[in-house]
Amino acid sequence: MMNDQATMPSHNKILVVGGGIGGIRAAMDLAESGRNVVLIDKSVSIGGLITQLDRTFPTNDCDLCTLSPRLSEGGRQEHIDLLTMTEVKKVSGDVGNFTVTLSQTPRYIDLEKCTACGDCFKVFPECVSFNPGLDHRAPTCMRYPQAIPQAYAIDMHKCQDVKALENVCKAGAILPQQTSKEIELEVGAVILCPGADVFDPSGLDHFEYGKNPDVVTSLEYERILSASGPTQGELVRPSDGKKPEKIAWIQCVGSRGLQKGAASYCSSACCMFALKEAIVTKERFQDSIETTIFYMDMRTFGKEYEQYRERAENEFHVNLVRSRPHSIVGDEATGGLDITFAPDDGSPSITETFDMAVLSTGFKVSESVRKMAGTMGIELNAHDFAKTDEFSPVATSVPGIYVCGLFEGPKDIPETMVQASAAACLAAKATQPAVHIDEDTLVNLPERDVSSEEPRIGIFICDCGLNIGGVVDTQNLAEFGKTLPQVAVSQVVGHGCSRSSMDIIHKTIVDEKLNRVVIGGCSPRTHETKFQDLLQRAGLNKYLVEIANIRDQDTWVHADDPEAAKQKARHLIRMATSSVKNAHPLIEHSLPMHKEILVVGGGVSGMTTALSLADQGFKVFLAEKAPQLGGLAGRIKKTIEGRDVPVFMEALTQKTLQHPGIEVIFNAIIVDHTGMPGMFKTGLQIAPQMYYRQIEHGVTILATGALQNRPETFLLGENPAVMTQLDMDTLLEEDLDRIKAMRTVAMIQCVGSRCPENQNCSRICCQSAVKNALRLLDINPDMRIFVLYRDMRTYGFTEDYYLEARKRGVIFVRYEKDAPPQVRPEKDGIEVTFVDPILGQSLALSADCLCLSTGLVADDEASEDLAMIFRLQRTGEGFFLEDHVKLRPLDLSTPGFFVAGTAHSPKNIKECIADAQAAAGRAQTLLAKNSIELGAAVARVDSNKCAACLVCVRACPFDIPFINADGYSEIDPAKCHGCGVCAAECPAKAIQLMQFEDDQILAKLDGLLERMVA
Amino acid sequence: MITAERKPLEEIIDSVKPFQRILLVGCNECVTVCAAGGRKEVGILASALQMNFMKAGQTIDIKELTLERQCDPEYVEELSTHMDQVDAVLSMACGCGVQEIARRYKDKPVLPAVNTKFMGASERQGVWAERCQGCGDCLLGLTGGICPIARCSKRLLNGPCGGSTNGKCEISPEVDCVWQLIWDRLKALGMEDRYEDIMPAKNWQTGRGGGPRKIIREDLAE
Amino acid sequence: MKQFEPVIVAFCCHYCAYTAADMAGSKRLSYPANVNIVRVPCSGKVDAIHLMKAFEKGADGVYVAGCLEGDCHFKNGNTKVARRVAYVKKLLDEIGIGGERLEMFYMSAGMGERFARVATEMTKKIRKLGPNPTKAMSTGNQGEAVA
Amino acid sequence: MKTESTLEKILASGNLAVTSECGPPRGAVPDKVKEKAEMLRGYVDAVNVTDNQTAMVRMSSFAACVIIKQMGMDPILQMVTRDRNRLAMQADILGAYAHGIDTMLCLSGDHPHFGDHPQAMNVHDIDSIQFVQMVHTMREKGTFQGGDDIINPPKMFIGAAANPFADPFELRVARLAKKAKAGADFVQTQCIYNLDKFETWMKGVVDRGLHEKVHVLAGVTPMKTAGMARYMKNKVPGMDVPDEIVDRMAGVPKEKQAEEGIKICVESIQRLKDVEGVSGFHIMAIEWEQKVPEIVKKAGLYPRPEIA
Amino acid sequence: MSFRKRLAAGEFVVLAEMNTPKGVNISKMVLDSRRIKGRVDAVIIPDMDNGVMKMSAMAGGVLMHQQGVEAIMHVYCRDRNSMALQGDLLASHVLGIQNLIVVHSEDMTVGDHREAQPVNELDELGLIAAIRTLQDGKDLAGFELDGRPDFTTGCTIASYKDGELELAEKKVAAGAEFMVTPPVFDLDVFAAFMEKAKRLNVPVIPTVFLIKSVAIARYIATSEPEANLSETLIKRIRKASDREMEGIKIAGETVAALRDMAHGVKIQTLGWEHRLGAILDAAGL
Repeated sequence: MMNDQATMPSHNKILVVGGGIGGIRAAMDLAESGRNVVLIDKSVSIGGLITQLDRTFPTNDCDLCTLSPRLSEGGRQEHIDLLTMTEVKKVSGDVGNFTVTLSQTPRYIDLEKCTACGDCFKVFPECVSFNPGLDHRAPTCMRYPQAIPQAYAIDMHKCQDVKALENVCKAGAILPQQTSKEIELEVGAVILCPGADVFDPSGLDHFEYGKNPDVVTSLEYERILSASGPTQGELVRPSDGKKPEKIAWIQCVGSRGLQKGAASYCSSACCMFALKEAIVTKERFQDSIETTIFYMDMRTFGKEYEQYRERAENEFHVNLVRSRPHSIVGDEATGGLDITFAPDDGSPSITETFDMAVLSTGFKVSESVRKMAGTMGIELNAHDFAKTDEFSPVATSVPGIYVCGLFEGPKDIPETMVQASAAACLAAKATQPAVHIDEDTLVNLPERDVSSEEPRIGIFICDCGLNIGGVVDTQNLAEFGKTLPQVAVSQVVGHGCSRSSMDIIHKTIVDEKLNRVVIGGCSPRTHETKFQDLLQRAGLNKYLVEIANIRDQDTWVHADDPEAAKQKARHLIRMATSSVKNAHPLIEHSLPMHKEILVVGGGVSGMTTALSLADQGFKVFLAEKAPQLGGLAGRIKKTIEGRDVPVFMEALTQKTLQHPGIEVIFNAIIVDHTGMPGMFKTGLQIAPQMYYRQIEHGVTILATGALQNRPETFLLGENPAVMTQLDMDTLLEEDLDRIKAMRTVAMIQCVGSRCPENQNCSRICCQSAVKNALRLLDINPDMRIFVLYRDMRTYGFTEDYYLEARKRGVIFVRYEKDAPPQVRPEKDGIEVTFVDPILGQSLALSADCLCLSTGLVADDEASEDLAMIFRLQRTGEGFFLEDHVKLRPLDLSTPGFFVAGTAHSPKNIKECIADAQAAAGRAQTLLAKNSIELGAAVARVDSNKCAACLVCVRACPFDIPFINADGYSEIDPAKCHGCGVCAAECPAKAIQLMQFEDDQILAKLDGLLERMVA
Repeated sequence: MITAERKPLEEIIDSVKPFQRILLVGCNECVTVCAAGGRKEVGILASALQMNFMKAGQTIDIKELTLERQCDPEYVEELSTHMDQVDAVLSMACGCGVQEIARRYKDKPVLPAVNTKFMGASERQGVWAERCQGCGDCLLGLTGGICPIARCSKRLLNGPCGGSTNGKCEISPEVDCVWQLIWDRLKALGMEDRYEDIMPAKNWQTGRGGGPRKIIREDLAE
Repeated sequence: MKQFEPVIVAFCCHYCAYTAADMAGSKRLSYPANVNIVRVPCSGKVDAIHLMKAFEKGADGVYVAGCLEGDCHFKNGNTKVARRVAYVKKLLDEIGIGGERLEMFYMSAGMGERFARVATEMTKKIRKLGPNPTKAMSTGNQGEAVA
Repeated sequence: MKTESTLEKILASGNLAVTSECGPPRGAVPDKVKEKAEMLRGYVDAVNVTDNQTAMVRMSSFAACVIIKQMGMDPILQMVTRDRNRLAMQADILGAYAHGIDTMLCLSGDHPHFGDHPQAMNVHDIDSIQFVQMVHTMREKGTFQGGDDIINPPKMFIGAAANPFADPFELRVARLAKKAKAGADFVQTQCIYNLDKFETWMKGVVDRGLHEKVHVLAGVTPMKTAGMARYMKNKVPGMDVPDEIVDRMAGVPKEKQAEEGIKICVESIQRLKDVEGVSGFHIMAIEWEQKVPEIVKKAGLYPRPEIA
Repeated sequence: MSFRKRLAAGEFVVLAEMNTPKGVNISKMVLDSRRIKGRVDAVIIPDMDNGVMKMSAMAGGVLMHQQGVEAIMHVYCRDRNSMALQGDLLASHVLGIQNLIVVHSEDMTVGDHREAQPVNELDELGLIAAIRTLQDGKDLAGFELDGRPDFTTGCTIASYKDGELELAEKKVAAGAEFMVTPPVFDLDVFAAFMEKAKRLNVPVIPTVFLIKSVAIARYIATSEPEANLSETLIKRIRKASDREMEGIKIAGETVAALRDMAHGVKIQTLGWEHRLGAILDAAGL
């Protein structure tokens, strides 16, 4: 069902539906690889669910900090056309040639003009659309402060006096006449990432949600924690504003079929979500707050998530109670919540009083998404999620339409990010890159050499539609600018970032032969690149501009004191002018890009990633250390859905071997590595003759896999009746007679996982056990199967198989970590003794076969060797360490390196394939470039001053500086991240951070404090 | 390397008070590495002095300069062009540098801005510790490469005194008992029996006991 | 006599405090205009010399604002600069400028309120401390410190 | 006999020796010395006279020894390497011996860091073992440390200190061996509270046969208060006071604590008497000399043997 | 002193392997050879080793000759018939190459020209005999030569396994004057071999192989148990903070140890010829 038949793409546009984190990722990946993207979202700004989160696990990062630069990136991508308040009405045509009809609801706001000043909201709060949160009103009606687009939206129906509303907007951005419009688009492919809704618990009587304000959903609780939320980050109880002392989380609300209307699947992310909320509660507010999580199975199956759970329990003392509370009843007398639950040891029900209860609500597909899928003719699965294939995880049933994120199945952020990049990779294949107009040569004037010129500074003051002009007299400010030394031009330019104003600035720079520019306007965070581009077009080096933030940091905050605002605006202009004098042209190093890719590892991930890239015309070197392809997946027979793995693998292998764009290098051992992203050189030794060969490549993808864990416990390797799940998988295909003869099979979970030797959860073993149990029953329906587990982690839709197994009589018995089952060899089998948690008694059973769920472990020796050669980071368990566990799960921290498959962490085949396609998608974004751009804000060492004291070597957070053969510190500009810590610590003042040189910073101080000198 | 530490500002301020024009000279060798007198420290001190005098409505003229090395006459010569414009030199080099400037510029007062401390090594970023006393007769070969002269509070050559507790010296729990270190090292090297030999009384003639020292390499000296 | 209006320099990390300042702007949270921001890529870029020079040039108060602990984009630039700030505070005490004129603050990008609060508190504090002593003699009296 | 030392004679006779100590006054008051020494008369075989103990300036040990000698008692001259270089030390030894002082204790001394002259130069020209060796060479070879012959060399009975409790513990026996090798005739140990650990050490000493080369006088100090016990436990380097001792002291009312301290001290002596290799006791009753007779009596060490 | 003379005098010879480029960029080869000029007695030039097409050894040998480095050229039977071999041998002599090693050639199927036609008209023994014949002034057809070539010719042995020595004995009988043996990872095993190899009565030159990574070591240990690469050695590299340097040190130590056991060494770096100097340093040469 892989729908990647070669079709000639005729359109180079791709439609991305949904502007959540996944949609943004897919759109950005596509845009960076040169595709034109139309990104639509039905709400007023993009960002989706994640913008409501306070911090994300397991790093507990502040999401706003990690996300906001990402969104502005999305906003300014040349190739991305962003349409908000827009939905898909119709899709027709085939892959490569879709016609899409979109409908856009009116915003009643001119995006070009709106400055997000908020005046409309101040006067007519009721007419401005807002995002419903826990409270009725967020402090600003933009969904979050860094909203893209930075504009409000009006709800015209609620507006009584349209004229007055229009008048309130100084920018004249309100368009009451706007109507819905239909847009027709021709696209080559569609990516669906509409996200999902969360379960609405108000229908559940026993939890009093909706009745009692102190019962909230986890997302609402998230808003309470958030600094940008209704309580501005204060933890207070909604009912009376008191600080809660005891908070309970109730898991699986709306998931695992527990309540009325609940879905049968597992929502996959809620356990970690609850743990995170509990930890943040303790960390941020008060350690004494009691936090209790009521759960069925603690499903922390992601990379290093198990350690997070351990920390929650042991360091933060979060109470984890294995139980399903049967009711929450508000206690009028105390104002508390009485939660009644039955402990899982069978003892009688307990009622405990809490101050707040958080319902961990699961995901579900919204009605509108289901409808949209219907119009597209996409097949849905039993749970209304887009149906995908295990071997083609992001392709829908309609060729050319791809899916990622929650609509594909409940999942966490990293998997969403992976699927987004995978979908981008596949969609890119269905389209051609946009005709690349080299803007540098077409639009830009040749860069002028200004090094010998005296500074001629041009100051341009933006009035920003009264945002600035309404508070300070911009004309007066411009006059002030003229009095500053070396200023040639100082003028007001209206709306600085509008096209017409940009043209004026452009012309003035050229006509007046300006060689430094100061913009008095809004924040450089959002507009610096825009003005840098302008300078470049006008023939000036882009680093000769300085922005004085007179809007966000002056007129917006000092509107109440115009005199002070005026003085400060002058300070800011003077600081910028003084600093820009010392700015010098910086060169962004650029080198030609090698478009070849080295893929290390020829398993399912390696082959898939190689094929994904080779299909797009890239040359791939696939280095495999074994004499054949296949890896670990080559040993698996069946997937949980019953798909035949060997058939799939054989086809994949043949395709890989026969692809003209792939050179498979067998018996390849990597021995050396040099270079930088875009021009790596890797040395291989090819066994058995040890022929040495060097490969030049632009990108490296590590798909080196993992090892099947075979710990020497439970008589594994000693007794023929003891085997791993992988052995059983083979046995099920190859020795039916032996299976048929078995009467009792025992399985033990978490063997060699979640233990001191390997703290990780191996993620795949619970589903493997369920898979094999069901297959055993298919062959031998009378077989007695016991699965001894600690937590059953059949996340997502695999929960259905767990349910089926239970229905079909598989007996699941939980054991405690410190009381593992005991085994003893018997004459024709094995005796397994375990403690029944309900009876509290030890039970013994005679099994014909003991199946150990041993999971996967990193190939420590091999990954360590590669990590040393490639200079990569690894986790404590020996897996490669990604750059950001959530947002950049496949990018390694060394640029140009990506990881796919089980080299990242244990995964099933479907996840590996998604990884592989995603890694290809990520690689593509680099490979689309023709040259390697190295930023200019890098540290530079003056070797004459350097004392080789090693301070920079020790201080650098990224280990970039080193003392070179000449005896002084050297900082590779390609690797420098530009933080400037080395420059600040250098005792010889031999290091300067370009763009933030000391003389620039001191000049700013001079500008500010000038009158002291005068 | 030679380590040093900036003198208390009060002392420096007192010493420069009589002068109007100061040449503040750093050194790009050891004192840079130990963050006592490199270009950066020169800048900070200049700024601090400036502010101190501005506070009283006075100004002081400070010229900042950092030499490659203050203990070599050729580098010190670089100061000559500035000498007629200054009243005094404030040196941030070790004592060697201060003396070298004093030797060359006989008519200018030279003031030290740092206290020269010891010959040491970087324990980690920002932490330097004494390692050598320059006794002129190295016995590290006998003590597992760890010097009891520089690092034992009592310069004991034959083992720890009775005050050694949990591997720390009796004078402070911040100070390692060097004999604990030596013993651990000897054990690691399988050289425990070394300890049993009595180390004879040290001949201090090769050290300061013999008066000011000089090294003359006949093949190099002119 | 007019109230003394100090000049305060705030070195703000691009990723967090500077964004928080923008956020204070977009939320229209008012704070005293005395605070002037110098943007740095990471608070760890702020050198002890920058801090000293700011006072030498006449700033009445200076503060560095970096990311919350553990949130630094460059791992630990914020904790590094905090140590530097502590060191310079001591130095300022020694020369009689007063270490309390220099502070270190932490905030995340989302904390517009905190930015405004810090700016307000710092301004209040410096107002109370009066002008930078290096200016006291040259300007004669407090009131005229601001043009 | 190697020397004329009374202590040597007592030890040679096989009797358990008893020594105690007397800290000279911080002033030029000879009566104070006499007063303290008088309390000990008849109860101990020799009296240690400390040398600028705890790095505080006091009347010199040499002078105080002369006073005690004149009283007809036997002083032990303590000398530390901290304050004198090898010239001064040898000179003082000659002087002391000339005044009939024939027993001495060679120490490195407390660091001036803790004393009343922390600015003082820390001499440490030689260390304590080299010191022992030097005195031994003076006696046996009749030469100065520099190699020249001595006219009428001093025949000092040489003592040293041993701390069985300091770290590294495994070096402690070896260190005693080294002192024995250097020529120490006897050692006085650090105050013993942790008897188990002391016995472990002593076993090591006996296993190497060191007790036959050097006499070990076990050091004991009666505690006055629970506070003192705690202080010694936590603040005094190289001191090992087990929790049960502290608890025992703290377990009795304040007014009975002194009595309890004496009791503990006596019990310790009783137990240590039976430890192989222990040749006697050194009772350090700091500023509490008046209690020494009581301890000696209760411990069954009285009367002291008469040695001709 | 030339390789031949050193060999004859029983002096320890240090040889380094120097590969020809796949292509015509000879700069690395020239540069690498200059780095070790004077530090080794001769360099060995493999000829399309492993079935990978590269610049021919003869050209490489001449190039080395031009750099003033004595060369030892590989000759083998896979790619050339007896005519071509004889012609090339005569040419080599004329161009200044004095030393040959007759090697076994890898199967065509392992190389990069899997479809090429293997020749194998002669075998190793035959080739050694042919060289002897040429030196005697005749070609293989029996015709007189106008001027005789002169070579010092060596042979190889495939492994340290039993049975290989018998084969080598035949090669020596056919005219081989020295013998190059496979990489040595275990000195004891090699010492035992040397004991047995005495009877051949020719100089034995073992190979010292530069281990570049743990993966290489692991590969050799698992796939070639007869190479006797021990777990201890792997651990030693794994524990090293600089694995590259550790590999070099190990190679250097092996070279040093072999000085007392063999008649010379061949240092094989396979692509890392720029590190030869470091190995020689580590060996104390």
